[in-house]
Amino acid sequence: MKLEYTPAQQALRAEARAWLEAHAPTTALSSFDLTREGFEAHRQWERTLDSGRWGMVTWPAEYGGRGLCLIEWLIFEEEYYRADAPVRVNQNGIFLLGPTLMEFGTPEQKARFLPAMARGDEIWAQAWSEPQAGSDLAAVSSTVVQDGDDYVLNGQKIWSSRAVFADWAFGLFRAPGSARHQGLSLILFPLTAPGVKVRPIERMDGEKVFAEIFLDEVRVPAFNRLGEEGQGWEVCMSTAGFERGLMLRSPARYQQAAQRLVKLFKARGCDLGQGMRDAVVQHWMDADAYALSVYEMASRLDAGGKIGPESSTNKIFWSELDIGLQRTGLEILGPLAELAAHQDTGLGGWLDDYLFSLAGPIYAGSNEIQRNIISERVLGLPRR
Amino acid sequence: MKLEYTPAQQALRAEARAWLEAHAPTTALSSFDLTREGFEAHRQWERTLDSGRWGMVTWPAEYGGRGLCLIEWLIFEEEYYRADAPVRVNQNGIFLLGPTLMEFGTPEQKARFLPAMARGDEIWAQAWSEPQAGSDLAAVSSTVVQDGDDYVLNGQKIWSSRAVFADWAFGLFRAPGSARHQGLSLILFPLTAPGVKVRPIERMDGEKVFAEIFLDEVRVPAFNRLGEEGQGWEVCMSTAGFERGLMLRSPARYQQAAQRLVKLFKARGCDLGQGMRDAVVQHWMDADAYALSVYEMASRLDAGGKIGPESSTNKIFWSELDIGLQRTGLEILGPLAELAAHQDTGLGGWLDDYLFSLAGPIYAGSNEIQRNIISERVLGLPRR
Amino acid sequence: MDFRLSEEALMLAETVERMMWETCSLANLRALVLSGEPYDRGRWGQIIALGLPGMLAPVEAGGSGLDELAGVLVAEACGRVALPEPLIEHAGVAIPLLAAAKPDADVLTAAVQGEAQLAIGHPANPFVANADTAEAILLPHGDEVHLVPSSAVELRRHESFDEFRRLFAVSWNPGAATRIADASLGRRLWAKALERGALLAAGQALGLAKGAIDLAVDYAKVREQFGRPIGTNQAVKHILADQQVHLSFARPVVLAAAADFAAGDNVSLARVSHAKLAACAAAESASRAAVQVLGAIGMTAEAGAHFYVKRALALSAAWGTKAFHREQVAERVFEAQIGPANTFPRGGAAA
Amino acid sequence: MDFRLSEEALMLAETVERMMWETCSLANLRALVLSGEPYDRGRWGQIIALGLPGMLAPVEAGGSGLDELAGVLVAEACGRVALPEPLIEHAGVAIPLLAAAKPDADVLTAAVQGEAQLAIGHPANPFVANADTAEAILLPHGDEVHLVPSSAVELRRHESFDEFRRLFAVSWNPGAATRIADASLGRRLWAKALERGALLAAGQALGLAKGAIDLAVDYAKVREQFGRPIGTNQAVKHILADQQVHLSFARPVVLAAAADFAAGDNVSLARVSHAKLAACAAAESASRAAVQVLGAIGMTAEAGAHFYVKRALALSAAWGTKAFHREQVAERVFEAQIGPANTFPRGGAAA
Repeated sequence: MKLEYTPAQQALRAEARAWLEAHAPTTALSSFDLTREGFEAHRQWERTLDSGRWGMVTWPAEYGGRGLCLIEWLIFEEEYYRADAPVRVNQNGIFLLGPTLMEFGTPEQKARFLPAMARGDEIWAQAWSEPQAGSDLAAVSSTVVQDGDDYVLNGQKIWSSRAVFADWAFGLFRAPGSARHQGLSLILFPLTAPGVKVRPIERMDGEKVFAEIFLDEVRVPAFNRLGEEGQGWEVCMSTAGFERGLMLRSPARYQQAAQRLVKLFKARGCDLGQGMRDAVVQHWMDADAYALSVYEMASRLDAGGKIGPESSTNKIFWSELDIGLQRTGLEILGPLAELAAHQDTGLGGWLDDYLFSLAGPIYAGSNEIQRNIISERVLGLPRR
Repeated sequence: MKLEYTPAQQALRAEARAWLEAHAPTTALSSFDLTREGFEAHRQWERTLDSGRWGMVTWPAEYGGRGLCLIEWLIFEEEYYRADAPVRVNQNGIFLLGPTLMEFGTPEQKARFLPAMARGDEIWAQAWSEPQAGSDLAAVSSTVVQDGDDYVLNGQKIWSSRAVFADWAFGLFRAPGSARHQGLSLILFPLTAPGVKVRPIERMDGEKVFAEIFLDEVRVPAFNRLGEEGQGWEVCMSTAGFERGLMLRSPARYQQAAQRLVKLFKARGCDLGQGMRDAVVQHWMDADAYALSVYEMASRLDAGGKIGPESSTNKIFWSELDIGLQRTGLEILGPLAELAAHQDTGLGGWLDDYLFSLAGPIYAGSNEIQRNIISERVLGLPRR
Repeated sequence: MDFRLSEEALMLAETVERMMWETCSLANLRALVLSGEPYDRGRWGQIIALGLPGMLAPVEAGGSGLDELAGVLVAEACGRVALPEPLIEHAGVAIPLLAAAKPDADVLTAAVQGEAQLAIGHPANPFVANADTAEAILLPHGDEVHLVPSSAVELRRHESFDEFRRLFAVSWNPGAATRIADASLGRRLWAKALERGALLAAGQALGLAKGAIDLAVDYAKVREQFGRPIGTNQAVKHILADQQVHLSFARPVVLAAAADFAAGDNVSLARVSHAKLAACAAAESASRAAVQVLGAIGMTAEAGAHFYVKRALALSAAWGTKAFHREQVAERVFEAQIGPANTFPRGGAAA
Repeated sequence: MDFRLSEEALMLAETVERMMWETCSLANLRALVLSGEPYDRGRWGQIIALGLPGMLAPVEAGGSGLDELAGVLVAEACGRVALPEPLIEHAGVAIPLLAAAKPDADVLTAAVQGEAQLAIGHPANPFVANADTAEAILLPHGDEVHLVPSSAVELRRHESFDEFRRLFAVSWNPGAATRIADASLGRRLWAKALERGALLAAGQALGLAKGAIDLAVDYAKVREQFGRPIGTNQAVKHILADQQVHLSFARPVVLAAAADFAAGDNVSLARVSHAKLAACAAAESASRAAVQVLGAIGMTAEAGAHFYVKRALALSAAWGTKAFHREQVAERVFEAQIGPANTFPRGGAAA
């Protein structure tokens, strides 16, 4: 064990810090889930990141990345959150589709999709879920049928993050008549294709975080199938493991939130009841524990280890940490907590983050599913 | 709603208070689960209670009781705990077998068993569980076979409270070959009968709270069957509902514990961390909420209502309240918490009560079972 | 000693509940959001028809003269459907305050009849809820109470995430003409209003918890995953069973606090605070459980869970923060008689 | 930056674990309780054979000179089987203190070789554990450190409910002959000993949590109720999954605290405290979960769960209470640099 950064790692941190200080927006961009303008402002930021080669830092250099290992990625993320830089509209590309393309894509597919993704020219929505398939993803029923050199897609997707304003989407489609995990293929399709209709779903606070996608005889070239025909489940599981596990929630996010919470408490903590200080300290500890645990996991993976079912513990821990931390922020705000916009207070953001946190135990496999996974695959308890 | 006591209720309280002040032991009796001496000292206290007609206050006068309604019982219990009077060694009789006898017993059975129970001449153990039947009581396999005017019992019981020193026991026995809820009978048997062997089971702190009972060709008269042959499940369920619900844990117990906790905190709360005061207040509130809820339930039952599956919420609430409260007591004691005997400190009792509390979520149907009951029978969720 | 609700109380609760169910479905709530209207005039008409605006007002003022227990039951029915109209603050807090301060105020009669709405700017709350539809607002100046016509105030909207809580900062000029209670009386009236606000928030919170549980149970019965209703999963069952436990041990506290409200001593104050803490905790927990059981759909504006999430969160900090109420309980616990014989210390059981 | 354990560390852990599994089964623990002996001489011999008593002692004193990370791994292996012998206090706390205060003490060599046991009466702990089998005891007089032979003390037993923690109040007469560190040095040594005691208690607690989880999992796989293993119930599964989550997010903290122990600044102190809090919470929760999963049998002296319940409870209050350690973390949180770039603030990342 060696808990010091190498000189190269320190140099990376310094470089990232300097670049972010020079380039990160000084005022918050408006939400990419609320308006086209907000979305495009975030696309612009993706382009700026790309111009500094800070967009896809874990990708290989040939696709616009820096080939950073996970420890280095953590360092970059720490600096990114320290700089209060914008949330990544490109997230589905960076963490979900990008790595999947690199693992399962043909050279032609990689050349076609990865650079455009890195540049922010094509921003991706995910299209996993369906009305009858939530935590039970194998129940998807949207279909794919080959017709000459094309695929024809039909069906309905739901809970597609970014789909309202994004350019492309990727999703699982089924050969008609196939059952459960068989006959699935992962298909990429433009959200502008004829036959695609996108209906925004408003989150409880009005942000269009999700959308439904209706597909009616949508025609894409066979080129757009990622992985083998019928191999969609395996491809998708590799992506989902990635999503659940290490990558989606970087510890810096919670460390920054814990820091904000400490500041808020210092500013307003005069008569908050005696337990509040303990709660603030506990959240800070949990954020720290999450960071240490991710460093440990990153060290293992960088050395060639595989991410296994223990990633489910991550999902549970960060999602509960997030809710608790945001809730304590609201608690400190007291009767100001319910304000949707903090016109004068300078105390904004807690409510948004709280609402966002409520989705944590639900998406990417509900925490109930994660607990099943831990008990069966980590602890070895019998399935039934 | 009328939250004042009637003059009669106030008079009852005054009478109980005066009697208890005159008669309750001023020093704690030694445990009835540890030595024969402790057990007999508690039997003696039962006799004293009976002499004042305070032993079986909810029983009809003809069996040595006062026919108190539940509200009056609550008042008596408040005074009993206020007086710090001994834990009742007769508990299985008062709350489990007594009421069952009154509901299902023949006049002859009542005459034979109830007065001796009230006088403390016969102290009862319960003998429900078996090694292969814990929360799944219908899995009992001990047998009962009629032989002329006798029943012959065989099998093994476990987790029998009081069985180490008690005189009699009651338990479920099965007609050979019968399945699950059928063919069960509730049989009363003397623990001194030939063929009965009692093996104490030590609790983790050495107290012999439970025992195993081995029955080898134990012969009892058919008179000892309570309820109809094969009706044992129904009889037993009526008893178990009673056990789970209102009666077994009187709110006064927790109110007294909360009061002790407040005293302990006042005495030692100087540098206990800021959240401890909040925790103490929360436990007090929970004890108060439990009391109010039981008063509400008692009012309904006194007016002819029936206790239903909502009694499962009681079980969960008091068992979790108890653990939390005792644990906070230990927390306040800090490094003194682990002392089994508080020779000099005068702070004893918390550890015993904590260990006792750990059994709360387990016995009389584990809290997991109670949650099933609430979700299925109160909320109407589908069984499977 | 009888903890049961009277026949009249049960009948009142049933009547109000039925009206609420008929007029305030999820579809009604959604339609109101889309309409941009501040409240539903049809439903307000029904509320008037039942005489609810005047429920706690003295009979002399044309009210029904009901007690806080009745108020809590009505509040519970309102919470159960996440009622958008400000009935509870109007009828439960503002009218009793006005009736105590200035029983001959013109607007009191109109308010009791539901023709005019009253808003209240209590010092414990940073904003005045629903001031825009009020005919007059009760406002503090130091400890004084002022009754200010809406024509004499300037309102600045602060957006609550609860679309049905329209919050305003109020600018106005205090003067002798608007003063209806001096500082000495006002201090007592504001304190009483805070307690009443807290108690009725607790009543609403009970309803919110129940409404959220019902929503989740109904969904869990029909939504299928892995080929069977999700409600067959023990994990889902136990989440909801726990909510039922919270609710079961909050409701008697709220009822007892209401029944004992008039006493106004530290025992009664502590119980109101306990009621607020327990009921709001139950509502917040149940509404979050509903989101979790509904899954992604629970996060949307289309499903109803968010109405419960938002109102539960808003009420838990309104009318006194958790810290304030915990301290009010602590004062009883550390300063007054406690222990087994003190559940109802004024009921003849003083230890 | 590499969070992985070295080959040597892993090998050490494996060796000690294997020895513990072979010599310290549940049956061994029960037999020891029945024997009335203070410890198992055979197992102590094996512990000596592995050189564990001297693991943290300097090489000059005949020790292995291992670091705190090694100490934590050994402590974890001890916790996993709820080891009765006082190896961790002896080798992990007392010997380093003695070696720092009086490296030429005769008893040091014997202690390093395991021939003599040392006990320590740290001011943070009200009693001296296992003083009856010690050859000498390290005791405080004000801030001074004294090394007192067991022949010069009088012991009074205070019964712990953990049958393997034999606690004593010690009467003795301080004098120049027994003093091995003056107040100024002593203050630092006692502080360091407290941190070391806390860190190694955290290490043991990790093992306790793991041991308790294993016990419950093994039982849940075979115990049948309603015709199938209880481990097929989601309720049981999720209780145990939660324990695994607690453990997973305590262990890296303990390892990081050990690796950074030498720094001794407020960052390192806060992490030791965090490690103690998180690991003891995981141990207490897991041991209680084991009782719940085992059901009534979990409450008995026959099943092993109680060894974990007792040790977890005892360790969580020993070597600094929760309040003390929370405050030590709070000092860092409120006084020092925090935020995303400060996970390892001495690692070149100062913000």
